[in-house]
Amino acid sequence: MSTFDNKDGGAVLLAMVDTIQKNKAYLSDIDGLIGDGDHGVNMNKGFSLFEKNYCDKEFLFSEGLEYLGMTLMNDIGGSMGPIYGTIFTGMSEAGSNLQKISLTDFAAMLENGYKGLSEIIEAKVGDKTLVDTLIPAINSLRDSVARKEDFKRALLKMKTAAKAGSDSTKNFKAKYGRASRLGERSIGVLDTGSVSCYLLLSAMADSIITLL
Amino acid sequence: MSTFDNKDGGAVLLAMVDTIQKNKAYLSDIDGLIGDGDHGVNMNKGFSLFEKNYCDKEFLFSEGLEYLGMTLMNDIGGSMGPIYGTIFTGMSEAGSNLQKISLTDFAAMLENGYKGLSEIIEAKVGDKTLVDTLIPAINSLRDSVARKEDFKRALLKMKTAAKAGSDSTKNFKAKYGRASRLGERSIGVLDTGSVSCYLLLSAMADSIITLL
Amino acid sequence: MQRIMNDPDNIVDEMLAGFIKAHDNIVESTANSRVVKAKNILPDKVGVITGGGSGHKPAFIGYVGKNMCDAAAVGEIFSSPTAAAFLDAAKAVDQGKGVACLYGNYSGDNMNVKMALKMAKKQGITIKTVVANDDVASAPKGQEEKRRGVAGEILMWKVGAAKAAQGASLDEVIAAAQKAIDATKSIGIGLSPCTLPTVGHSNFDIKHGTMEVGIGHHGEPGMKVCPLGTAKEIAKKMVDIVLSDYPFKKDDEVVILVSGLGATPVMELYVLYNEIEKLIGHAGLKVHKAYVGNYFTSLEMMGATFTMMKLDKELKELIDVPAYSMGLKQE
Amino acid sequence: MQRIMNDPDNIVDEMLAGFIKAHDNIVESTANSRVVKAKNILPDKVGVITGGGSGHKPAFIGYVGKNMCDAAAVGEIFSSPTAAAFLDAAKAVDQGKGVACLYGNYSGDNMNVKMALKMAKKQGITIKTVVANDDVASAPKGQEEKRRGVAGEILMWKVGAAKAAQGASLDEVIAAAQKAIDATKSIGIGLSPCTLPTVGHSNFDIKHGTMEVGIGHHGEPGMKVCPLGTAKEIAKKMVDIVLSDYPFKKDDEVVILVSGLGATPVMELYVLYNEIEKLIGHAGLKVHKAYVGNYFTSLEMMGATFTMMKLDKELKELIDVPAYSMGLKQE
Ligand SMILES: Nc1ncnc2c1ncn2[C@@H]1O[C@H](COP(=O)(O)OP(=O)(O)O)[C@@H](O)[C@H]1O
Ligand SMILES: Nc1ncnc2c1ncn2[C@@H]1O[C@H](COP(=O)(O)OP(=O)(O)O)[C@@H](O)[C@H]1O
Ligand SMILES: [Mg+2]
Ligand SMILES: [Mg+2]
Ligand SMILES: [Mg+2]
Ligand SMILES: [Mg+2]
Repeated sequence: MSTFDNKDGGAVLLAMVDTIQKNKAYLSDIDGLIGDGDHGVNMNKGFSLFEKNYCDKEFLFSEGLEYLGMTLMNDIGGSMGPIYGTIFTGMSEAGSNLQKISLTDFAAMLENGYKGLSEIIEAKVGDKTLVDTLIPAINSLRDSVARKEDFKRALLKMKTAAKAGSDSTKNFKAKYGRASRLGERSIGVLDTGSVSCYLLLSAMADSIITLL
Repeated sequence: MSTFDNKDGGAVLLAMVDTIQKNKAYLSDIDGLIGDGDHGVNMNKGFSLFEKNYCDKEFLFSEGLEYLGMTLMNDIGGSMGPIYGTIFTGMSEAGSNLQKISLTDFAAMLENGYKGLSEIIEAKVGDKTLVDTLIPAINSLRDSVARKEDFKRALLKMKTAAKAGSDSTKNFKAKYGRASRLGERSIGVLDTGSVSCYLLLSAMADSIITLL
Repeated sequence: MQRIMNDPDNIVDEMLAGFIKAHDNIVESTANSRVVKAKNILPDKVGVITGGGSGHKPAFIGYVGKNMCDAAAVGEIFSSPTAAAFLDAAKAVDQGKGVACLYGNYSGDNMNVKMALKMAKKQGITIKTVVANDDVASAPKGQEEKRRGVAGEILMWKVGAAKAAQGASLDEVIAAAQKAIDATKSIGIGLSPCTLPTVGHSNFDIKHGTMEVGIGHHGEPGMKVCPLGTAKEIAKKMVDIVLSDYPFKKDDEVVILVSGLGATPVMELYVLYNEIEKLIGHAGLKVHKAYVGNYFTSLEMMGATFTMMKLDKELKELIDVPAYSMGLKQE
Repeated sequence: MQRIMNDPDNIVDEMLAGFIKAHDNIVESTANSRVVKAKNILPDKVGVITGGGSGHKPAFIGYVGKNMCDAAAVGEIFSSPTAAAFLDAAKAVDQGKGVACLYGNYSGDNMNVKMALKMAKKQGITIKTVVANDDVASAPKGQEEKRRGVAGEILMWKVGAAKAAQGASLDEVIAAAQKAIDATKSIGIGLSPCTLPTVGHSNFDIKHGTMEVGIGHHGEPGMKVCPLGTAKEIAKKMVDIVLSDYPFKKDDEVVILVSGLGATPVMELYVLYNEIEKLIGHAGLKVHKAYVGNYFTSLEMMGATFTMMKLDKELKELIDVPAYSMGLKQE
């Protein structure tokens, strides 16, 4: 199948929650190297709150993204609240009228998520932020759409691209967030936001694949 | 000679100033072991101020003690101001009508100094304070008076008694001042106030001997 | 980490509970537990709100009170409040005359305020903003819009809130607050780092015997690390940087604010002010009013900030309006 | 030692110069450079003075002001002012109705005040004293006269000064201040030591992960060293010690003062107060008023003190009198 049902997508959200919870310590540890060591804590707080508030409710994939996004925005604050909140609510917006979600739809959703994000942050590729994960992922999906590739294959390629994007942050100097304090000394270490972004995209991909 | 002229005694005061200035670092170092490390600084401040204000004035021994005592009391504060201030003004009071100062007079002066002190502090022999120096010195002088000893010999014996008294503080547990914080751990170290008291008595003795 | 706390994850909420109980004559809680509101707000006036991360006491909630901010949104330590908190703060004090949101230039705060503005618009509430950017060390001259807000925010709040208390319109309040922050320059020096309770160790260091000139309120990097100078030398550095960033001129009247960063003994702030005041005098400026104390801290960082605001007739009058908040009480 | 200072030997004088410049609406200097006096003292009233070592900001000069102390004698850091300074403080505020000298129980202060009293007598000035001894940790029950004075002094000053402002006689002022301190009990916990500027290193240590219960304001030894507890546990320890030292009874109204020792972030003081307030509530007491902040510090020590005063009608009325000093401003 080359689509999945929007109404089955609740599972995708739970997979995203799960990966954040499992990687809480890992994300904080990476943040500890050049940031303030709280990224896993921050993310876990928001995702677990979403889980707590919505675990016994039924929702579409697009609705779940809206709920998660609003939870992050309304209860987390900081930078992560608006950043991931904007991405997820942006995705939700672009998918809200869909019954079935195709590769083209999913790519459009993620693009709309980034569109919202780009209105509130300045970071570009190479600035050592989660943008370094998000943009390669979006480009990979866009490319797969152009090539009319299979949804599953596209998702697997997106994972690879996101991973490479996240890994690339090792080579960059941080320009935003607390790591920017270190300047040159931030080189050689992953950006924790790019890792959490990869983990989330990866969880989405794996979970969607089971629904195809 | 068994007396010295009160009017020659200004030199004794200068010898006292000199010993405090020379031992500033030493006294602070001892205080640093179990106190707050400022005894040399405190003493030097007071004695040097006295020197500055009175170095070009003529004064009797008894007057000089009054000036020094008042300087300590009026400009130093803390505990040292009133403690040494009281001792010196007390000595001055008992010697103020004398032209010549005999061993008996000197012993009476020091005793009167301690009398004033005992009205403002509670420390007794064995409490690891300058009282451990002062009391043996006074007892030694009193003993020499009874034995009708020569002034010089009495002063030399007083020095020995004062030194032994100061040394004895090593065995005691501090009960007053900041060293009391350490309790048992204050044992094994000299009390800095007992050392400054010994140095002052010693300087007085040596200087008086040159006037006899 | 020698801290008086229970669960570090709850430190902000517990602090708020204690704060509201201790100052129930000045502030009260609202339906949003992360919004603190002044008691007895004057009727029929423009609302004045602020908000920011925690760990800066008295900022931000310490500047909620009579003739000061009407409400503040509270974030986690060193982390922006949520958009919802900014919105709820505005809603809690809106009397139909609009709300001035006066906050500091940090990316998290900018994002959350931006989103709050969107939501407010949908709900028919008018919020206008002034973004404090008084920290001259955080971007070069000419790029003032990139600069962070630091202790100068207090003077911005004082002025904006006093204007609102006088019955001014939203645009007038915004104009006064904007004028205040435009006339206000700050510089900080850091002498020791601080530790986030949730993290347990500091994520930067300041070597003994050195100081970081231009450090930010969360340990953001300064302009340079220098050997620790005397109070006189520190004052000279700070005054030079501030004076050369703005047309402060002979005979100008100024307000000075010297704030500790947390752990520096207040005695030293007075020693520093003593030196600063002399230099200001030599430059021919007149100190109209001085605030010295722990006005805007960064947990237990050592160091101080120096802030100077150039007065005109309006700013002077507004600075002199009495105020009564936890962090600023003035007759 | 990361300090903002010039010559450590001049730190007190430079601090005073800065303080008097910054607060020239509240205080003024006197002929004795170590005596700070309130501006515009009410005519024809009993004088109220205090004095103590430096390094405790806002204490002592921060409590000189309107309806607070009329003058304070200033000592070196952690060292008593001179007898002459106490005497000059008294002379500066004596209006022929006598002077109440309200100070803390330390051997240096006792000696110097004693000598000041002698000199005052010779000069025909009547000084009566109240010696604060609120620190329950510093001597066992039954030996209250040996106890040190700590943050409770602030409540003693508040009460004594308010009484004097109401036109009371010297004996009435002394009686009110004595009643205040007799009804006031304090306990401190230390979390980190402090360093005297003239010395350059701390002369005691508090191991990480431990706290010293009952520590004094200069690092005097406490009752015991315990593992560092949670805010809840710390509050429990402090409240238990204070409640059991005095007949605080159900339905008593009390004033609570939680002061930081210097470097503990103010946020934590509110977390602590939040716990203390709950325990006080459980004990059936009613908090009439709470002061939370850095009211009586010890340079950059970490830790906090908890002080509680039991009110009667007179004390309550006096505590509620408005005041305006650098360290305590209240409407
Ligand atoms: N201004 C910004 N623009 C883009 N990304 C940012 C910005 N600030 C932070 N980030 C991202 O957030 C991550 C850190 O998140 P987190 O640790 O939760 O927040 P904080 O930096 O406030 O502690 C960084 O690794 C980076 O990817
Ligand atoms: N209450 C006291 N009674 C007697 N002697 C004291 C007392 N307090 C301090 N001393 C003496 O003073 C000495 C310390 O003096 P100094 O270091 O100048 O003062 P401080 O202890 O205030 O730093 C001690 O060694 C002790 O001999
Ligand atoms: Mg982080
Ligand atoms: Mg963070
Ligand atoms: Mg000392
Ligand atoms: Mg000492």
